[in-house]
Amino acid sequence: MALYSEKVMDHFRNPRNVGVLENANGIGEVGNAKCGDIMKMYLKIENDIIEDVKFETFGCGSAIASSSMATELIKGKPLEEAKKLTNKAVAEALDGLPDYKMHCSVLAQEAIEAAIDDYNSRK
Amino acid sequence: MALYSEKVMDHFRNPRNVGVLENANGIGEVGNAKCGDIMKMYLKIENDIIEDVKFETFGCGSAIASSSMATELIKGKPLEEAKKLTNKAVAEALDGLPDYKMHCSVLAQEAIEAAIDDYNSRK
Amino acid sequence: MIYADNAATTKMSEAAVNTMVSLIGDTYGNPSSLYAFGQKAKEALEKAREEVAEAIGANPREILFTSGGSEADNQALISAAKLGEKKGKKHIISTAFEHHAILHTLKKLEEEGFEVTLLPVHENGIVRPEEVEAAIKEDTALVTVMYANNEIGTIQPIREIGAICRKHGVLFHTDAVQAVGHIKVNVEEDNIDLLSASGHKFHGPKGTGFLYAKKGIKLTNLIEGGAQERGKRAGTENVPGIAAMATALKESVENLDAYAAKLTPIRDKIIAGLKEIPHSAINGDEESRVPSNINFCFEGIEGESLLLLLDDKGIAASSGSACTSGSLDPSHVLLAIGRVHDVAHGSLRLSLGEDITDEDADYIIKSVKDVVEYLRGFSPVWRDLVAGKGNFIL
Amino acid sequence: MIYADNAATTKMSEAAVNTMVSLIGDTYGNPSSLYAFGQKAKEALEKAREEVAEAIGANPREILFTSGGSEADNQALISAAKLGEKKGKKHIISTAFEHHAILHTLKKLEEEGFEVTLLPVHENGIVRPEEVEAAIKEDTALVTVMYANNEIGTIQPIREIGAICRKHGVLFHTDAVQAVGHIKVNVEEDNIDLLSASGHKFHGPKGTGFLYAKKGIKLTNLIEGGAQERGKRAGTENVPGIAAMATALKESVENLDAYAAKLTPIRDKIIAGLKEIPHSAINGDEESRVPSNINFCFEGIEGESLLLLLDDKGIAASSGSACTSGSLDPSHVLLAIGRVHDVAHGSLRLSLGEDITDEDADYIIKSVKDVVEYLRGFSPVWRDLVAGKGNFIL
Ligand SMILES: Cc1ncc(COP(=O)(O)O)c(C=O)c1O
Ligand SMILES: Cc1ncc(COP(=O)(O)O)c(C=O)c1O
Repeated sequence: MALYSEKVMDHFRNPRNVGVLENANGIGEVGNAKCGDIMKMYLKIENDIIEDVKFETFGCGSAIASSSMATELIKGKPLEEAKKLTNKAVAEALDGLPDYKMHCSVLAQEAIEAAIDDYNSRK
Repeated sequence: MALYSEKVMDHFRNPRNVGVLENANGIGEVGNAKCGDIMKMYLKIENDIIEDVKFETFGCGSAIASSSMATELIKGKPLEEAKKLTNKAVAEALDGLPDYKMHCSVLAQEAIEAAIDDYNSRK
Repeated sequence: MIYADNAATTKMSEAAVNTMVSLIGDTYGNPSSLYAFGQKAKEALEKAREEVAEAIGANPREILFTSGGSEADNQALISAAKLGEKKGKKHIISTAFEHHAILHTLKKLEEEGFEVTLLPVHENGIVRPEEVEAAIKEDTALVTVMYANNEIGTIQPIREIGAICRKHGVLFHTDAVQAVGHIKVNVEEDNIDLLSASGHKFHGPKGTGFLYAKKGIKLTNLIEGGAQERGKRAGTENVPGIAAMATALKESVENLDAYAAKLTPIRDKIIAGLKEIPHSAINGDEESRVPSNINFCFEGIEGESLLLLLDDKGIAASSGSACTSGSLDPSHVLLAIGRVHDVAHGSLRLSLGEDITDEDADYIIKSVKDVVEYLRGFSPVWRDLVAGKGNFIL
Repeated sequence: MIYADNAATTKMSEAAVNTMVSLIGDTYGNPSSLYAFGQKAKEALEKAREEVAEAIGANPREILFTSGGSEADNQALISAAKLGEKKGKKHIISTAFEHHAILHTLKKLEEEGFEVTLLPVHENGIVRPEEVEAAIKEDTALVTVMYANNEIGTIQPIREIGAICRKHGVLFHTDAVQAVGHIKVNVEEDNIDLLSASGHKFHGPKGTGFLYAKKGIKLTNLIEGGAQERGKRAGTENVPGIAAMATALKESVENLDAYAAKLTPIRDKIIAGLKEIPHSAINGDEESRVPSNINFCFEGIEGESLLLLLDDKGIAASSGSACTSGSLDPSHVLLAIGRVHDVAHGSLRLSLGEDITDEDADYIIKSVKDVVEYLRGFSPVWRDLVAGKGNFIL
């Protein structure tokens, strides 16, 4: 009955893979400040593997936690697998999100998709 | 702020002149059971003086207290004075009545009036 | 003092007071606040909702907290009326002896074009299910029948009425203010769509209550504003009060059997004792009656004076006398069961609490007898009856 | 914990708790009951009414107790609308940044055919009396302007607005929920016809409030039923709660000067401290502001995450961020003073309590600075701004 699960609070308080990835070869940004959520994903993809990933987020607790969890879920994974990451998987890995915060997990999925699209477009 | 003044409660708890006056020469009854108040006044008038008075009342606390006080106010008084007894005087002598109970003092006045009328009609 | 007016209000239970005081001290945050301290209040609120729901066999999402029984009654009726109106249904069935929170709301709805049928409650103070069924029309939007009457304590055939309403697809509301916490109430088994209750009637705090609305029934706000209570009742939630109400309800419901076992014989003893008073009569069915309620009419006396003299003897009770309300008419409930004005004025309600003892019962019987006799002693009405001028009604 | 969310709710004062607990124990009777025990409750109720009336310069007969500020707001507006309607007046003037208890009720009235003008509150969050006057029309039934805003704490020129309303014979209501008990409010001097207040905002209990209605103004019931509150608000009165509210109000009003003397410098110190944060801005006028309120926007960050991290540091605060409400739009108050969405999301409200210390202020300043810097550290918005992609708004 707390606002967020322990997992969400952990990822919010100690976000993994936060910051800028200088040598990223796929960058995606979604959301807008007007709506109160922006996520930016930096991917370093090599041999179709997500070698490294970082994120920056302007947003609420669950937006930060969702980005953090999403990076964890794809880091070191094959590109094909990362492509298939769903917002539901992110939310589940966080032990759930309040209904009205599900859009944060959607943003995380979309940020990764955008970054992969960017990577593909650079090839 | 209690429901009734001390005076009302005193006259309610220890009604003066309660009962039937066997040798009454003026009897008045007003009100009706449907409305929840009936007062009956018994007067013994001699030489235009209220020599004795008794009452019976079916009614609420303030009805009983009003009858009691009314009898006190006229007992031993000249008939002319008794005739002039107003409900306001009864209520004032009781240190006031709640607004919605003023009709009880009116009944007391009317009961005395009726008893005097009865006395006059017997002459 | 023997407090025998528990239908008017009850004393808060110790457990309820403890819940309240502890939350006031430790959990005073606003449940809408995000920080942990606010969320603690939210948890207390939702725990209370679960407890209340469980006590009446509902789902927590079906419980809306209000400021009392009156507010719940108003909101239930307004909501059902709005829903009916949308479908062109503007007929409401109720009974002649509902609480004013129902009757006055119905009157307001009548002014807005609704048609209201008030069913008779007969001499025993019980609505007949077949009469409910017969009154249902094509455009009936709602049936609202109280679970137990507040003055005469009669329990209504709610389950049967509920079943009839289900059969005809009509919404069914019950004002269960005098039932919840006193007799078993289960919204599922009793086929109830909407139910009102009030915290202070079952040892919870004053200023608390709840409305049960079966899943799918859209409520209309009485109070607009913040998004509290799923947007259906604005205002910062009285968390300590609500949680205390839940504590009291849980306690009461767990204790229902013991409550009935303790009170029923004492109630019946007092009834038997008061029946010995000549020209008296019990009001309302003797069997289908909450364990706490005793209601009598005594011919030839008036209720307020009876009450005040009982008060002097340390007994707190109530009356349907007109004089207790400032109106000219005695209780509409007593009139509805066929008591004529003359005797309806002379009524007495005793509503017992769990702390009543057998000695209290003896004392009550004796005191009522004494006071009735005393008042009859100078009642011109009584004198005439005894003298054979006019007939006894009772 | 430093509780800096007193605009959301306050802790009950010790005196208020004592009043409540003592009445719950000794005076739990129903004030409508005739016996002495019930009349004792009635006395407590009427004493509370006197205390509340005195605290705002009213007559006891002008005070109606409600379940809170929202109910009082709803009833005030509905009542004034009904009165206006009778005279063919169906225009209401209010402001863009009222509480939702007002705005949503106005919306309901609009649906019923009323015309509503919402005045601007300008950058400083203050309504201009001359704009109120200019908005008054032949058919204006009511002007309703809050006394102090709940988010940005700005105090409105109530007395001037009241005088204008008197001049034009228009009813004037003020939602004084954030003012009563915090700054001086006097209905007589301030030319107020209707005023709403809420107990839990000045250290009284939750679930209590009151509506002041100047003598002669006929109220419309929100809750129908019993004859409580002169027939204008049904439901068994929450005497312990009401009396506790009166105790708290009396205390607060007696303490107003000390309260302002204590809080104002601490408030201003925090404001000065937070201004040091680059690209931040205070929301609302700095002078005409309740002593407890501090409200800032910080560019490049979002409010909810700010709040949660302050919570981790033991500071309970609030935000107008959309994420705190589950809606998509940030606070309508911040939008009303001209903050664009982008920065309105990044707002923080601190509302101080009397127990705040100078050290607390230092700690709050440092904590907010740290958290804002930390969040900006990984905010893509901030990165872009710093990199010169886009312009700073603040
Ligand atoms: C200005 C204002 N008006 C009305 C209210 C509503 O008060 P309550 O939540 O007590 O109903 C509040 C508080 O939430 C408020 O700040
Ligand atoms: C049957 C019934 N309905 C409704 C109410 C109203 O409850 P409250 O006074 O708590 O609003 C009462 C009690 O007065 C009642 O007995």
